Amino acid sequence: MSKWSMVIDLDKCVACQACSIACRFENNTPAVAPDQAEMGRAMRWNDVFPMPINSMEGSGEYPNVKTQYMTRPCMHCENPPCIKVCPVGATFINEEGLVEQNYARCIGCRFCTVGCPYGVRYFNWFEPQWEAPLAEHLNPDKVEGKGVLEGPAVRPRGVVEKCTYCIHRLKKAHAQAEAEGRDFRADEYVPACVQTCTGKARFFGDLEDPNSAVSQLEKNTRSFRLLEDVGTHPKTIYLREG
Amino acid sequence: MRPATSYHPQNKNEAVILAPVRRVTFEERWLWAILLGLMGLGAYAYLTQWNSGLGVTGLNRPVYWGIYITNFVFFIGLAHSGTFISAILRLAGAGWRKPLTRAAEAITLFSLPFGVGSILIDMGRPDRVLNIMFYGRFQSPLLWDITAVSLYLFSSIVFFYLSLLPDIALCRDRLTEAPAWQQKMYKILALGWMGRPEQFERLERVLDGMAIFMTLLVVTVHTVVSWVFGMTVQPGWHTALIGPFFLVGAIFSGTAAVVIVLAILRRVYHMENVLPVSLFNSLRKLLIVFTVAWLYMMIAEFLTASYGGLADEMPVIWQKFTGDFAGLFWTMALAVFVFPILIFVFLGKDHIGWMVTACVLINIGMWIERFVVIVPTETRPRLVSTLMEGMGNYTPSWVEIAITVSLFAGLTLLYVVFTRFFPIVPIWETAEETAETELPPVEPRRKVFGTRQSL
Amino acid sequence: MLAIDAKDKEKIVMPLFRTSRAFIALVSALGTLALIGVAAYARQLYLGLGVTNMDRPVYWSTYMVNFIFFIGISHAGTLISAILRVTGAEWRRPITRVAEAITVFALMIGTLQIIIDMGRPDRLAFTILNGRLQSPIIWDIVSVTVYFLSSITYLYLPLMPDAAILRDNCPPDAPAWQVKMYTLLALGWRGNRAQWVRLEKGIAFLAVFIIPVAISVHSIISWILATTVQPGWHSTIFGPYFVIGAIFSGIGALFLAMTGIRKALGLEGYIGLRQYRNLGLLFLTMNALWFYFTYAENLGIAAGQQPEEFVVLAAKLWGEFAPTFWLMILMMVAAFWILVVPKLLPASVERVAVFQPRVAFASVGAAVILFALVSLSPRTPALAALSTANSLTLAWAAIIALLIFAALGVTFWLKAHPVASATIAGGIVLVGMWLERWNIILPTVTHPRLIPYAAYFPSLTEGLVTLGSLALFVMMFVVFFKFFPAVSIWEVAEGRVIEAAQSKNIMPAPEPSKTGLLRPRKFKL
Amino acid sequence: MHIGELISAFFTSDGPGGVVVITVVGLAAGIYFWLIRWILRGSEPEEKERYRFK
Repeated sequence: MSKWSMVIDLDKCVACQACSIACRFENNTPAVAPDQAEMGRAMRWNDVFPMPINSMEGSGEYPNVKTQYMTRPCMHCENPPCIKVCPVGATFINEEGLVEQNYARCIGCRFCTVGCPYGVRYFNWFEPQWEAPLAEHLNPDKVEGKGVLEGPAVRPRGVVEKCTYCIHRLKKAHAQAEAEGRDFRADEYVPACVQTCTGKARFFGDLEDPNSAVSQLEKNTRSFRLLEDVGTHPKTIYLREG
Repeated sequence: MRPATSYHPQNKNEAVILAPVRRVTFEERWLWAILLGLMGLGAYAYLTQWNSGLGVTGLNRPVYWGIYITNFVFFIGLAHSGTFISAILRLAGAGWRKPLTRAAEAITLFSLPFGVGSILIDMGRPDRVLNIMFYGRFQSPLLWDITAVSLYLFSSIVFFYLSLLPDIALCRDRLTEAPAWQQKMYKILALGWMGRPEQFERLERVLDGMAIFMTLLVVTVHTVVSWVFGMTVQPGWHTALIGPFFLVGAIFSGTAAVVIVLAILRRVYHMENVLPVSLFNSLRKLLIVFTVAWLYMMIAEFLTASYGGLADEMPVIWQKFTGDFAGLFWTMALAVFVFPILIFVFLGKDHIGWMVTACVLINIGMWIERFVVIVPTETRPRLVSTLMEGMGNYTPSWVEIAITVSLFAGLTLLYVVFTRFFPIVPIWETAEETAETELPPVEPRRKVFGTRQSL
Repeated sequence: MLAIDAKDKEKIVMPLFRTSRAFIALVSALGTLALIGVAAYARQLYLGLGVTNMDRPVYWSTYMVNFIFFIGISHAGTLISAILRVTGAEWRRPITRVAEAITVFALMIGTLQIIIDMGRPDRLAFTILNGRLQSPIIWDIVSVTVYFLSSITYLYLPLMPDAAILRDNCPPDAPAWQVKMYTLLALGWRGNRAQWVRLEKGIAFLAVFIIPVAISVHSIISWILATTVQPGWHSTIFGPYFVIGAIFSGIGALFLAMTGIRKALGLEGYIGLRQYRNLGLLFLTMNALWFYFTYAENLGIAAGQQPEEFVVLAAKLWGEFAPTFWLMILMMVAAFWILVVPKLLPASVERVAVFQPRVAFASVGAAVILFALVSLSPRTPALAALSTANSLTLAWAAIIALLIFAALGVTFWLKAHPVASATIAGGIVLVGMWLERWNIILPTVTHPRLIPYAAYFPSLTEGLVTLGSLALFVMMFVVFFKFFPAVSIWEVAEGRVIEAAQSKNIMPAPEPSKTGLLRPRKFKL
Repeated sequence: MHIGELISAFFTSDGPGGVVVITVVGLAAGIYFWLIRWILRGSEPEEKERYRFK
């Protein structure tokens, strides 16, 4: 009944990585040892990296060097190549258009990680652990049920995980609305990275409701999506600089 | 009460073939010990991986699939040699295939479990493997893969067992001085095979029918294994040719494995007249055709991909030709095409030593070829800049190497133990028929059996 | 003076000197068709390619389909004469000449199509003068000419002994020029041992040489399409896919030619059921391989669902190319059915009442009516109850069931007439393969990445030229076999000698070859 | 329910895939078991009589 989407305005983004850190704390993604990070096993659901568009030609010689950065949460595609290949249905698209991840069912075959053209998925190579102080401050929220484990609950070893637009916040907002006996309003649910963005560069909302900020910005001339020629129809929209 | 003796076709090399089944030499025990040791090493490596997670391997992001999946494809490819030799050549009625059918089918039978095993080793949560049965989604190529490979494993066990049946009965009746439990095993496994002409007739008909089914199965299994890569949208994998390409590669490396095994059997068990040199010459012709077919597939793939020059595909191709995997790619090209075709054409005739070297080169090359198809695509994803400077390379850890070595050791161990208990060359098939004229290849054969041993 | 078996002489040599009225009527009919084609081409040459219905973006269409189709047919010769000669299949002997003739004439007509398709045919020499090797068209020109020259020699070499036989055995009233032609073609062939040994060596070498050339010809033609970045073409499977399709349509053409020659010249004694059965088995393997490659190609695109590629695939499956695509699939399935099911169904099934031809025709009629109902009718109340999608699916399922029913009805007639069923299968496959090339070229060309969609339907000129080139192909074929023996006399005679030898003495089971003694090697390996 | 949706649900929903795997392998097991019994029953004397009466 709704299609959640996120717009990131690269003109206002200062690449301060606040969104990346907020996402890691919100979703209990484990920090890995330096040698593991070097092998590329660091967990950064909301990665910040140089702009792929013109990064081929480099960004000029010193001193007039110019690099552009972009942050890349999960695209929550409408035609996701990862869901097609999952043999056990551990990753699926729910009726709200979010690509969810059931950590209780994932068998760790890593077909989805290899199938995703954006490289959005991460794998728990080892049993996740946190140093002493961090261990107490894990996010207690849980989205669990019989044979279902989603949301920020600490994931076991050997399963794939990815940004889920903070699915636990959506579930909590729904529960809240139900408790108060009114129907759910779209602006009650905002992922952690949108909430903490210092430059107010991130907008979140329902694409299906025409006057939400996201649908307005989608029609903006500066808007573009990543890898549109692959046919995945991503729902995370970017606004070009300048 | 069934009559006392059963009938067995007369075969002049029977003594030579049954020799290894009778005596167990001391070196064999040594060999078994070494192989078991290697497998123990592999088991230990897998145990560390089981306890502490896949982190112990060299896999990382974005290289999620590495040596384990290469092993998976390689061993399933190896498994096609048995079925190809016995089923397709049985259909084509090539008489020269008879002595080597069981040796080839044994490779199929013993390499398939290790192929399936290396998928389980590669899984992050092996304890949840039953989820596939409860929540299987048939849209995923992995499900096609599991159905095809388990059906193929099951059918090749039955196909192997059926062609072994008359020989088990022969062992049951001939090897009277074997230890008691071995005799009992023969009696059970022979299922009361009497060797009556009607039974042989039905066995031939069933084997012919199964040969057709197995040929179709060979084609489907390896195409489905390649579609695990073909169905994604990754630049190096999403090519339509990946099906036939893997199929030709599988049959090619399988036939090379058959030649190696036959040469070893011939030398160790002195079966010079059972496995004549003419056998190796016909295999040589077959291998020449496959080497050229394999080169044709490589040209078809890389010419179309590199000529088109799409922005996503080129990084993967440069990665193979000149990038990190150039060394591997060109050694593979030499090992699989250049040296073998030279050896086969100029040196291979009547010379088994050269044939074996070429085939060993081919199999090493094919293992590298699977590796070079799988890993470079992962190191160059479409959004290349998502990789930080250190990422995008892959060095296997000791765990992966130990497990790979133990897989090969397991295959040889199963093979050696099998030759100890069962005749490796089908005695009933290579029995002297009345002079069988060389009928045109496609004529349906009705064979009349040789002089029957009187009651 | 070369002797010839009396029966062969009567059956093969005599017809070459009698011109029946039926032959003249056939040649004149084909001649007029060919002339109409030439006239249409002359008009196109004079007025320009505008007379065809090609436009932007449809720059390649019917002529390109014809080009691939005819070069495809030419692979019949390679498969039968070369591959079977190399593998030593005895049953190929009577049909090698027919196959090689198809190769040569199909190649001529194929290259003609390219010239017809060119905007400035008078500048053809530029491809030689300033040809660029990077372009696949130049590879194509090189490979087709090599293939054309080698297939002409491959046709001529076995023809030399036959020409010598004809030279020595032609009847007294034979026209002088014909005898002189045979003497010239025989090049003084005396048939002594040295000449035979060299001829056998020559043919053996050519057989081995022509196979890679033929495979490279059709792969290069497929790479003309595959090396572009057009959505439907840029797929790596095109190489082997086109080669398999070519051999497949080659066998279909061979079936038609064999039956035609057999009926016209009464060669039942030479081209027997054994040829049809063995060629039928090759036909089935190629049919199965063709289905495998088509499935592999389209499944990859269907699973990847990349927008440009999927648009082309959707056009084929349920878009405007659905009729031709599904017609092609129906034809290939029918060809497979014709040659497989008669062998499988046990004779006892024939007594069941449902498998009668009249039941078959009834169910075909019902299927056609239902098809008309589905495709033309507005929403009839009967179907309104179910949602349109459901009713359409059910209707199509009913049509398919009726067609299978009809096919079952015809099976026993097919079983009774193996030669006729093989020819029907061959004819169906030829049309099917022409449609297959149509379904590969047109959907991609009409659905480019940026330019809006453009419909295409062949114009009258293209139709006439296609018809004309087909008539020309058949006319060349008929005229050739008016002057040269349809069955190579010496090969059949040699085959008879081998067969006699084989049946008399008993060949022992394969002993280890004498040459099997291991030659000492320098490297002690 | 649209037939097309039924078919796509069969492929995409999690559950029927496992059933397909088990039925395929189970069917093969049954067929092979019957085949081996059929082979071993070859030319048993009483077998012949039963055929003749039918």
